[in-house]
Amino acid sequence: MNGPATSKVKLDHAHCLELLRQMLRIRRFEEKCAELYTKERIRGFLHLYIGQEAVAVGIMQALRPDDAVVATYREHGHALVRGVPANAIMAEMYGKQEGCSGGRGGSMHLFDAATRFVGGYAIVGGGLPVAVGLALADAMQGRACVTACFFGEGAVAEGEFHEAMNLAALWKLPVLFVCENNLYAMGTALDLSESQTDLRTKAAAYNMGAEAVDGMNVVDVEAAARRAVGAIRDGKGPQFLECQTYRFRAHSMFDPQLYRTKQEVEQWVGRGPITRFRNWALSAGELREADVAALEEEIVAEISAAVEFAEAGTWEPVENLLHHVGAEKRI
Amino acid sequence: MNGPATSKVKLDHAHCLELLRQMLRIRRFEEKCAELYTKERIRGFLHLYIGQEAVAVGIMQALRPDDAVVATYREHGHALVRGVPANAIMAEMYGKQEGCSGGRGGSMHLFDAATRFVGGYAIVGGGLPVAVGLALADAMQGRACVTACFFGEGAVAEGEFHEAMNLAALWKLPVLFVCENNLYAMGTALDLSESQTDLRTKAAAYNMGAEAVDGMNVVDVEAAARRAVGAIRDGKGPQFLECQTYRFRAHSMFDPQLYRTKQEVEQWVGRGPITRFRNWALSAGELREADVAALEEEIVAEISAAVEFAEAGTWEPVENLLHHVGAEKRI
Amino acid sequence: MIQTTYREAMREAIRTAMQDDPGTFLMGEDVGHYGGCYAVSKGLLKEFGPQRIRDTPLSESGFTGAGIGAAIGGMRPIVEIMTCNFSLLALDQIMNNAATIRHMSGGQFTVPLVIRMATGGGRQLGAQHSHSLEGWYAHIPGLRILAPATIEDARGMLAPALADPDPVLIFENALLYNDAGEIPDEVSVDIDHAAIRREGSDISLITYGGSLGKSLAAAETLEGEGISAEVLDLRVLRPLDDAAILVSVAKTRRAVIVDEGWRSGSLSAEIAMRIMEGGFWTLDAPIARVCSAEVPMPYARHLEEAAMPGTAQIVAAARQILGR
Amino acid sequence: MIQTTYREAMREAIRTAMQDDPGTFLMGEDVGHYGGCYAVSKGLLKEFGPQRIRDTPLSESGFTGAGIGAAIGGMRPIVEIMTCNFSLLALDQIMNNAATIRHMSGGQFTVPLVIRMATGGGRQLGAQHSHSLEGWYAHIPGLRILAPATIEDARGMLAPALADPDPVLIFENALLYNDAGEIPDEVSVDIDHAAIRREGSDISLITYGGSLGKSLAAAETLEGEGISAEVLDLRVLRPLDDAAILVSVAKTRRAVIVDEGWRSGSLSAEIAMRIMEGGFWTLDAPIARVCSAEVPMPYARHLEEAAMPGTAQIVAAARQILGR
Ligand SMILES: Cc1ncc(C[n+]2csc(CCOP(=O)(O)OP(=O)(O)O)c2C)c(N)n1
Ligand SMILES: Cc1ncc(C[n+]2csc(CCOP(=O)(O)OP(=O)(O)O)c2C)c(N)n1
Ligand SMILES: [Mg+2]
Ligand SMILES: [Mg+2]
Repeated sequence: MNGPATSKVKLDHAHCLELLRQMLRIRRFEEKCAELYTKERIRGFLHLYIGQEAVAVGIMQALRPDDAVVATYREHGHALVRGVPANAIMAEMYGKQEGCSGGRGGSMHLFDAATRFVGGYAIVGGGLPVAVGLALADAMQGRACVTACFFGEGAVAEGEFHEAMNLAALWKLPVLFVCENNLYAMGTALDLSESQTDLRTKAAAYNMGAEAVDGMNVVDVEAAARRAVGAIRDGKGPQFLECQTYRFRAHSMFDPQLYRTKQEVEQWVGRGPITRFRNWALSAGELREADVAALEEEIVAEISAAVEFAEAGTWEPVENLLHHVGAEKRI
Repeated sequence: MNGPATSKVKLDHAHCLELLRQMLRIRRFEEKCAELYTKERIRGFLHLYIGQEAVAVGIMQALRPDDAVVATYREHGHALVRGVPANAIMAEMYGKQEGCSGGRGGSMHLFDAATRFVGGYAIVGGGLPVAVGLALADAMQGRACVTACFFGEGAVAEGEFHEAMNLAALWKLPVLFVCENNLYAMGTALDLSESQTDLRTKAAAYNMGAEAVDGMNVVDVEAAARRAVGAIRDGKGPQFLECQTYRFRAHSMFDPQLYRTKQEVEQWVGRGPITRFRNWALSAGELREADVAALEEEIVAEISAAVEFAEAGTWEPVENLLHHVGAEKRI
Repeated sequence: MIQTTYREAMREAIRTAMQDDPGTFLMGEDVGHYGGCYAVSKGLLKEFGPQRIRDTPLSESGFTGAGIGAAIGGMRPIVEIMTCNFSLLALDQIMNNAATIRHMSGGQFTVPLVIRMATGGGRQLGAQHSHSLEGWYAHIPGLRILAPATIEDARGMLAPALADPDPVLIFENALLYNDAGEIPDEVSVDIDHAAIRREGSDISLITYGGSLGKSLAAAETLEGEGISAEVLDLRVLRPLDDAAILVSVAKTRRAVIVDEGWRSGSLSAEIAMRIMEGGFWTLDAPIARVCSAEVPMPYARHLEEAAMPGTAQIVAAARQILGR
Repeated sequence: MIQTTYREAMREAIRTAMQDDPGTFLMGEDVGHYGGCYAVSKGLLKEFGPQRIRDTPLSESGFTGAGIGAAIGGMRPIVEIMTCNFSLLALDQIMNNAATIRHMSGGQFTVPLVIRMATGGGRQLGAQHSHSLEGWYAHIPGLRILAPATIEDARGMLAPALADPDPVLIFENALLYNDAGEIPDEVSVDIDHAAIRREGSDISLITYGGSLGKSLAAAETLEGEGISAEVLDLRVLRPLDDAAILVSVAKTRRAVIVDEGWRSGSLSAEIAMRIMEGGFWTLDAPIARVCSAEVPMPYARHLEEAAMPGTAQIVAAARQILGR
């Protein structure tokens, strides 16, 4: 956990604690989600982020409150780290009106105006043009904000990726394109979806700055994110960041995972971002076992509170069915 | 007209005559079309190829009869050189049932099964995926054919370009992507549509072989096409060829050309592919004035015959309106 | 009164919208340097500059989605898609994002976006450039669909569309751009109601967009035959102004719907069904419709004419209903 | 008879098609290594290899267009688009190319392509994964639209679809994949006609796809109330089997149309209009319809259920028409 990459990251006790806290919050939150899904409290599709936590946590360190975030259907982690209350996220997964999208969106469509979390999008690639537009609005209104846009490597093949990348670069818009390369799009390995698997070459085709980073190393991700966001704020235009990571769980709860071996998964789990960072922080003396134990306790409490909140949540009256289709005056 | 580029091109009298003949056929044919458009014999949109003749002529030299061609709405020249009879093309522009598309397609949709001319497509970028599919069909059926796919530089920004390029490269399909970079997409200059204007970098993003060539030099284009098609036939996968050229006329007959200066146009007209090649061939002694005069005569004859044919053509009975929507048995 | 054309009226509407709200900008292919593929935005680049009159690359999905994001971000974008034929490339952004984001976010984020596009056939542009899809778009919840058929609506519909907190699609029939006529100095129209363009008592001709002129011409002819036809211009295709439709049919007890869309699944069917649902017992005869033939548009002029609704067909349909 | 499921029947149909014609291949996202997003193609990669069971990148427009080109080139491709929600990304290829190339080329080039996609709501997948667009696609000339609602049709429709010289779209309602039942050893069905799934004399319930089961259940309930409901499964949404619709309504003189599409502009309107055009005088009551509410699909289960056609609503609509 050293070398130039870490240079810009102040790894003091407080920060190490924060990085670990956020990664653990995601991990424990989603483990609970998986459990609740089997109990049918959460329905629909459930895409777990477990294994990729270092990406969302590392990137978010470089963002300010007035920046915007656009994510995918695999966005619980991003929403949590961005500051969307666990209560509101869990209630949304339950479909309760206390949810962050009022129960209308569900797991794939978390939204939160307060933190400028502009959505989980479930059409692969569909969020990218929206992110470009958010950045355009910021630029035209003279707001020095960045829009961080997360997507998987599978989205790179979509025409919307191509059009959004070109537009952002052409108009020098403040967008951070974060490609979470977890090697698979559902069951399709990267080399079955891209003729050129070095994704930085894509950015080059748009004349856009690009970097690839070990997405299992939260410090490297944070450092890279700070460099990229810094470049964007310095007016160097949009940046592309490939975070090389891995999805430990199935694509969704319906995936038999015929496309990869147990061994491959185990190897990656061994390099897990949380274990790795925790062990390093402990050995480096930045954290003590007690700190970690305290964190775990705090997080267990937060999550059980979230479940209670969701359980206690209420169903939107069915008479409201046609709400939120258009402005009230129009319906 | 020498250097390595010409190495593979046998510039004897016969071939020089042929190259000039084809370029002149396009030029004269379209000059006639423009005239007929003002007389309202030809209707709809009319996109002239004048100025870009060296591209279609140079590329077609590298194709065999069993290869396929996919083009755009600016495709009269491609169809002519490919061997679609001038009579059938002109009749199509008239909307007569003797036209190469039976009068159903018009200027933007020339088709001819006999020469595997699989169409003019009027949705920018829309022909590319079709070309990939034609190549896939050839590959799966063990036919050693190449599909030449022509499109303008404006199409490069479309998602369909991105998806088609990746698919072709991923599956190593025999497609020759010919990008006719005439610097403008209607009135939009390349630097207003692409953040990276070196189009070869696009091909690199798909791991596809690419070359840029002077599209005003028919010999250079032929040489590049022979190299690219050779590579494809040698199993090296699809190739991308950027032909740098210029459109002498308006985008369509409705274009006031506010976006470029007369001087710019004149400069390019000075470098015109026909004048340039004719003068070279004359000075090189490959052609004599008498040859050129004879060509002009022959072509004038061919075109007036085409006009006569079109004028004499007949209107499809209106009772046939619903024909060609589906197979007869289905209607 | 002002003497103008449909094209100039639309340009004036854009210009005043740009002047009234610094958050409004126009984005699309060739809206700037070229002057607009139908010359609607001619001169605006010079007046407002490249920041607010944005030429885009050929990326319908990309810039439509950017318009959605910009609208969420506080701007009031006008996205111009050259023609509805190309809007198919942006349909994911339109249906899956523009129409759903308010709903998916539980009302937290709204998309005050206006998308303008040319529509319709009749210019011998063939099968890929002649679609008339506005009625088809009217199927999508979360969108408001406008079809300005008069110069006044061309001038007046944009302002309320921009004021609408939700996405509004404006379909401009390309054959109307050259229509010339007079409009009031101050145009103020709503985007909620249909409008009776001609009063009548024997039969209702219900139409919109490019077919209004043909319907009015048919009514003229019918009058000569002693048939009093009312012409209702829907103006707003979604949500439909049911009341106006039912009131007219309750009066005339007969209707012909004129719709440039392909017959099957065209908006004409929805209108007929609404009448059946709301006014079945007032009908003296089954409703008839005149639509486009179910064929990709042929290039040949005589075939294209035969494929599209024509005044003669409208007159014939009306006569038949009235048993003449 | 064979005991099977809708999913297996579809897989069997693909397998036999692949065996019968070396020119047939399957192409789409995750059809191979993943086994198909709904496990329809599970095992086929092993059996036929990666040349004929092609995993594609996430490029709906690209591989759909490639399917069009391959069909023109002599193959008989089956393109799988995971769900109709994503097909919006391929609409340019479907409407502007697949549906028009035969016509634009004056009949020289044909597109014998089959596109399969899952459709429908009811699984709490929210606003971007719950569309039911088959009725909407039925608007497009040049396409044949199929909606297999039974295991037998799941097994039998693919062969004639592949034999068809023109593009055929098959919409598989995702809620049907687990349906289990018996089908004959040899299934042979056409792709031209509607089918009466239950005889009746008092009222016709006209439906298709995912709503067939609900309509049959409604008929069951109605029978208990002494109402004899006929259930007509359209099967083919384009071209519609007008004769079958008119014959049924001529017999029952009343109809309820059940359609999972959003109400406005759904296929239900077209069917009603066809009845009005062809059987107005045989109607004893206005036609009613039960459709999806005009709202992007909400995630919350109770709201999703309220948004979609339900058996109770069908029963209520029938009762009302019959004045019970
Ligand atoms: C346009 C589109 N096509 C297909 C799908 C179905 N689908 C959902 S997620 C997914 C894989 C996406 O992979 P990637 O972009 O790498 O993200 P990851 O799931 O790995 O995080 C697919 C094919 C979709 N949601 N949208
Ligand atoms: C998808 C789509 N968008 C817009 C248009 C309108 N249009 C027709 S040609 C053209 C410019 C294309 O430029 P380019 O690809 O460079 O080809 P060129 O006309 O220069 O030969 C445009 C915008 C179209 N036909 N298709
Ligand atoms: Mg992935
Ligand atoms: Mg160009």
